[in-house]
Amino acid sequence: MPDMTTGQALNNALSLILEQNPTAFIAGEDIGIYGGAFGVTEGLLAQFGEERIKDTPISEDVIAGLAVGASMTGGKPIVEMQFSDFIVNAMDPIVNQAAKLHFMYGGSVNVPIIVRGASGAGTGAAAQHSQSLESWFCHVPGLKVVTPSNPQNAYDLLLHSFTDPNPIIFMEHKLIYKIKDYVELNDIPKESSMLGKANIVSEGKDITIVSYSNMVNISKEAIVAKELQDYSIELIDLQTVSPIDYDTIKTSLKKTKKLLVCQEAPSNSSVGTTVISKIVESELFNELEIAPKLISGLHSPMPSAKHLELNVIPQVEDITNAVKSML
Amino acid sequence: MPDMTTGQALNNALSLILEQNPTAFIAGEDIGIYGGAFGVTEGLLAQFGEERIKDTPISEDVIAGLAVGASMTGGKPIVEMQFSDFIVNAMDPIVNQAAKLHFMYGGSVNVPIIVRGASGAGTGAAAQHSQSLESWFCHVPGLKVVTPSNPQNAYDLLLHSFTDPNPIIFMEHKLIYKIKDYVELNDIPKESSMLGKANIVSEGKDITIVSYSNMVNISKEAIVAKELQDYSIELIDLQTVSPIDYDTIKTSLKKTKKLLVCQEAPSNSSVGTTVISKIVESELFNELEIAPKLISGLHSPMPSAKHLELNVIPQVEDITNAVKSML
Amino acid sequence: MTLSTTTQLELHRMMMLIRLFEEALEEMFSRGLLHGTMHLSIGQEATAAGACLALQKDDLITSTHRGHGHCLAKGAEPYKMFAELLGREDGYCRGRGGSMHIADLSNGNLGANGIVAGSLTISVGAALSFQMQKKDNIILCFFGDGAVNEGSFHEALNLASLWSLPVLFLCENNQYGMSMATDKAVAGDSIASRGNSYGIESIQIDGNDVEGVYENVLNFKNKILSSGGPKFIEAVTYRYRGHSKSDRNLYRTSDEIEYWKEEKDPIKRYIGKLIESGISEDQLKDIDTDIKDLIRKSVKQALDSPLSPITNLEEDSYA
Amino acid sequence: MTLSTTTQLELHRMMMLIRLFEEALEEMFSRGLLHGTMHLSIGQEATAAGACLALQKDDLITSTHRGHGHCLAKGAEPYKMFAELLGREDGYCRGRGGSMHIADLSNGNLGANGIVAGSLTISVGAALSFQMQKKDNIILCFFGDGAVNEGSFHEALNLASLWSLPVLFLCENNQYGMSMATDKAVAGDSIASRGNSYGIESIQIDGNDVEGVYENVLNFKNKILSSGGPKFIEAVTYRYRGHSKSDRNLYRTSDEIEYWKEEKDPIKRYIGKLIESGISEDQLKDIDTDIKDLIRKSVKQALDSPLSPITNLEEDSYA
Ligand SMILES: Cc1ncc(C[n+]2csc(CCOP(=O)(O)OP(=O)(O)O)c2C)c(N)n1
Ligand SMILES: Cc1ncc(C[n+]2csc(CCOP(=O)(O)OP(=O)(O)O)c2C)c(N)n1
Ligand SMILES: [Mg+2]
Ligand SMILES: [Mg+2]
Repeated sequence: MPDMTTGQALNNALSLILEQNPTAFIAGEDIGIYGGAFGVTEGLLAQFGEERIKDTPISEDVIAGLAVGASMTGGKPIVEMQFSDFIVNAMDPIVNQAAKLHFMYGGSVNVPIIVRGASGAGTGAAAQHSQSLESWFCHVPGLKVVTPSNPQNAYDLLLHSFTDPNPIIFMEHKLIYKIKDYVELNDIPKESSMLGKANIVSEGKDITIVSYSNMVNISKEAIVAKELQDYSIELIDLQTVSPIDYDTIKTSLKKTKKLLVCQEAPSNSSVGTTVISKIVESELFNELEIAPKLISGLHSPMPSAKHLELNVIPQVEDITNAVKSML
Repeated sequence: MPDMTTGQALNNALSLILEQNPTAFIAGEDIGIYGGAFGVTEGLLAQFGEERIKDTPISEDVIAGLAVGASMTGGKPIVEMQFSDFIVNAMDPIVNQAAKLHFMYGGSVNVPIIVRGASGAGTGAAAQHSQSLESWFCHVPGLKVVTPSNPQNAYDLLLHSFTDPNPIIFMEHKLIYKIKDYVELNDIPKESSMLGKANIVSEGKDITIVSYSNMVNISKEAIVAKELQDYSIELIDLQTVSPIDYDTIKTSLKKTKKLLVCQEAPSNSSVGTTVISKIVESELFNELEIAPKLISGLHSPMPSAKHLELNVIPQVEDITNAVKSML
Repeated sequence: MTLSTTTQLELHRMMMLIRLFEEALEEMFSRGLLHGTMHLSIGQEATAAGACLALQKDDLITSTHRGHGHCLAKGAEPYKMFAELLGREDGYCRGRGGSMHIADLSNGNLGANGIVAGSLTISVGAALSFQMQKKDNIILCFFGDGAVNEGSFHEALNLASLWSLPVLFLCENNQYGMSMATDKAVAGDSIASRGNSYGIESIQIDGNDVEGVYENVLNFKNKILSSGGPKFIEAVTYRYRGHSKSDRNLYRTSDEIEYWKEEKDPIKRYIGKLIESGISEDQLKDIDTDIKDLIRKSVKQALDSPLSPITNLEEDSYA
Repeated sequence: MTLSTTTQLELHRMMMLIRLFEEALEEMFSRGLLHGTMHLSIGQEATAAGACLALQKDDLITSTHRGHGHCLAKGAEPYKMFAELLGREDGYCRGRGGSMHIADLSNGNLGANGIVAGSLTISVGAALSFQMQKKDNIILCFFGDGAVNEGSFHEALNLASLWSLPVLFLCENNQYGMSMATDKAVAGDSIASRGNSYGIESIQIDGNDVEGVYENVLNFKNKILSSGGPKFIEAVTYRYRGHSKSDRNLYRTSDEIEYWKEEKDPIKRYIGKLIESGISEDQLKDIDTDIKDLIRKSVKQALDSPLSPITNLEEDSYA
């Protein structure tokens, strides 16, 4: 198997799911002949037909709502929000329905849906097409939130999400689609054991960087660059931001005693503040040698111009500088 | 002026706004003859007529969207989400439009709207009518988020929100509506100086409790009770949760060295984790004597049964116990 | 269509059961036994009873905040419903749902929903399952006149029509959405004509005529199963009680309420018809007695049953 | 209606300006000068030009992701638009909006919107302002055929009709929403008939006939001002280019595209008509030259102008 992009890896995962699960189907805007705005569903229409690759009108509310209804009645829907920004139009079915029905109906139903969407900035798509909204969904009990960062974990996390009995928000950062790497085409797992498990991208003992989604790649760039060459940095990719794998973070911090969190989303009410808060609320408070730090996107809508966009999103040098200031 | 409930205080503020601002109007479901599901707009229809007290169909998207359009063209809309849970149906106009247009259009427009809604649990209304969603809006650049806790600050904060040139999410906890107290019926201010300013509810030197919305009242109950009588507790009511008044918090912490945060919303990606994270990221990290603590609602939808609902929402004794454990 | 006596008595029995169930709830509420509010469908029983009795057990329904009638008519046990409203372990949702959110999967009730129009898109998804699984079933989606102005109504009807899904949309037009009169809230000709505008065959019927409701639902159900595609019914009815427990009824006259109670009550009308067609008053009285007995026993059993235990609610939030 | 030569030439000039403006953008894009994607309206110029020239300066419009034409036709300067797309200080939104989000308040353009159907409810609010302020103006709301399936379309039309708001809904039906053919996405008879279902007078017109668009918009505008209430136009047109820069056009045939280019091009057709009615080719050539000149100069000026300075963007987020 040659190297493949994250887009192709997701495509392979979807194909495997559809092949092995007759009740699985995909619905969304332009996912058929167009292959999805980012090409993730390319070729699936030809392979599986209109019965299972369902192009919808531009109607995000019913796209998510039909997933809820289908999942309650034996279907296994995977639906796409073309840009995850449009998920604002589907908040009722996701937040008031999917997230709550299992609990609200006393455990008598499950809502195993996956809502995929392209998130993040960096393509000049500006304020309404560049958001990283995963933090919202972490605030909602009943949802799990998954944020792949590369071809392999995108592939695996999608399969694990499919196996999970809960509603999953699956956020694919636009800039990871084109990342190319070797992908082991694993089978569909029996259990969704990967959800809630962080991945240690690189081991180190001087400082722990906790990150997720594309910011993992930016962090990696920073730590392999010459400027940080002399430091021993542990980089943790959360992979799922709800639930969060605190065990892995804590084990790391017991060693490094220093915490830096990096995310693209703005900081208020976010994953990053959650990680820092939970850590300092814990026994780790006494082990941290210096104040933890959060690098995040600015508290600003995304501008369209490239030089302004770069100013809002954390860059390699922001991470470099932060690490240096902490060591 | 006799004592009045928070509902009446808000009603007085609305009345004053409508009286003094011919372009101000109110729109929402059942706000006319019904007087609003919680009575906040009672009598306004009779006083100001259908032109300005606009009953709408059950259409939250256009309720918020019309506010955006009206505010861009000289109107001063105040719209009501009957329960703030229904704001999920208005996320596009609020998040993708109201919050972003000023920035996205290069400063050429303002969107001075107020979106009011009844939030929180405690009335047995269950999962879809009991949420505290303010944290979401704190995550969105361009919005301000206001959370009154009593008749006087509800009155004043509404007037200040009206004066502010930005879109405001104004969350009224259901349990504060009936709280009765003396209210000074101040004039409409020239500037929205109260937004972003916390209020020190009670001064103390042993521990700082940061809270907002109805949880301020629960905290107050805890600290005046016999069990905590011997401690000197500083209670801070944030009043606005975006932006947050860190100056007041820090000044307090320099004195108390101990931070307890109390909120009704679940903890992940919330106001509470933001406060703790920002504090420990700052120079205060070295001044805190013990780990900060967040008391929050459970990460669970709200159940309908009373004994289960009480289990999800923080209670007086949770605060009492936390304070004791920290002192 | 002439209905068998068994069916007729079943329709009557179900309307009575709904009425007496809700009257019992009212009484419990006034005694302070219930936490939270509730929405009573007293006066609207014919729609729920007529519609659900035209369905098979494995046909599905979705329901609304005003859903006690739908739930009972689809086969739920009063005991488990009372238990639910009282927060008991035996409640349909173990005390987590309450009045507004009862689901009864065992009888094909996918659940009441506290969100106006919240169940429309869900019903579309369930209908898609039936279509994909090639099942000979339909889903009947209940919603109120207030729901037709929500965006999700529009998206749901459009998609159901495009994809020819086996869903029967049933609008209970009780003429008010809370305080809002339907004709101040719905632009265009009528709610049924709005259904038509999506290319969906739609009719307006008397929602207080239980046999009419039954027959029209049966007819549309058969059409859906034979030729595919959704159908739409606007059933005109009326609610006697306030919207919820905090309603002061300022938006309508007591004359109007009285008129509907006196002239149009679905149960009263049907009793008249049954007696005309030869059913004896004694037969009806027996039914009455049975139901009153069932209600009394169910209430007592529910009150005597244990509260739902406080489990780890965070764990309960996930499957 | 017979239009004056001045108006006719203005309509022609505006279509040419839009076409050449977007062709220049294409060229700049291929030279790598532009960050991000864009949506070109080449082939649809008649709708924008005809509609906006029927408005007064203080009438408003809201626009879409495919909004360059609307913006120009409402009076924007090409220079400031180029500057916007290039992230320059002089851009209409100081480089913060880009192609999809240009607002030009000075000429009554409340803004393009990246959210499909995002501007419909906004236009309702603006119309409410006109109504409350008793102004003799309308707002014209542009949106695509894809937008009519969004929930916000439904809520906006319903409310505009109920409240008799002075808004003219103008659907540019270019027959595709991205890859989705309109008739696979819109249930019911037609988009215009959907307008009718809200009690809104609605017509379907040839969106590539610039005079027809002009006259119908003018007519509806006058009706709105004289008798109140919204109106609805479905203008049938066609886009030649892909949806955005990443479109491979797999969902339609090149024959179809060629047919529209050859037989139905709004500019070509109008030139034919103008020449028939006695306007000389020289006159048209002069206009051409003027526009080309304007475009060339504007591009150069924009490229030479300074980038938008990096200010404190967090502060810029608030008024
Ligand atoms: C999305 C949403 N908006 C508003 C409400 C508040 N609400 C509950 S029921 C109701 C009226 C519903 O009217 P209708 O659909 O006619 O049903 P009815 O109550 O008459 O049975 C309203 C406004 C809600 N529950 N959900
Ligand atoms: C709410 C929302 N959903 C989806 C999109 C992605 N998108 C942008 S344009 C478009 C097609 C719009 O079609 P139409 O309204 O017909 O306008 P056209 O592009 O044909 O001018 C889509 C799906 C979006 N921008 N907003
Ligand atoms: Mg109703
Ligand atoms: Mg189109």
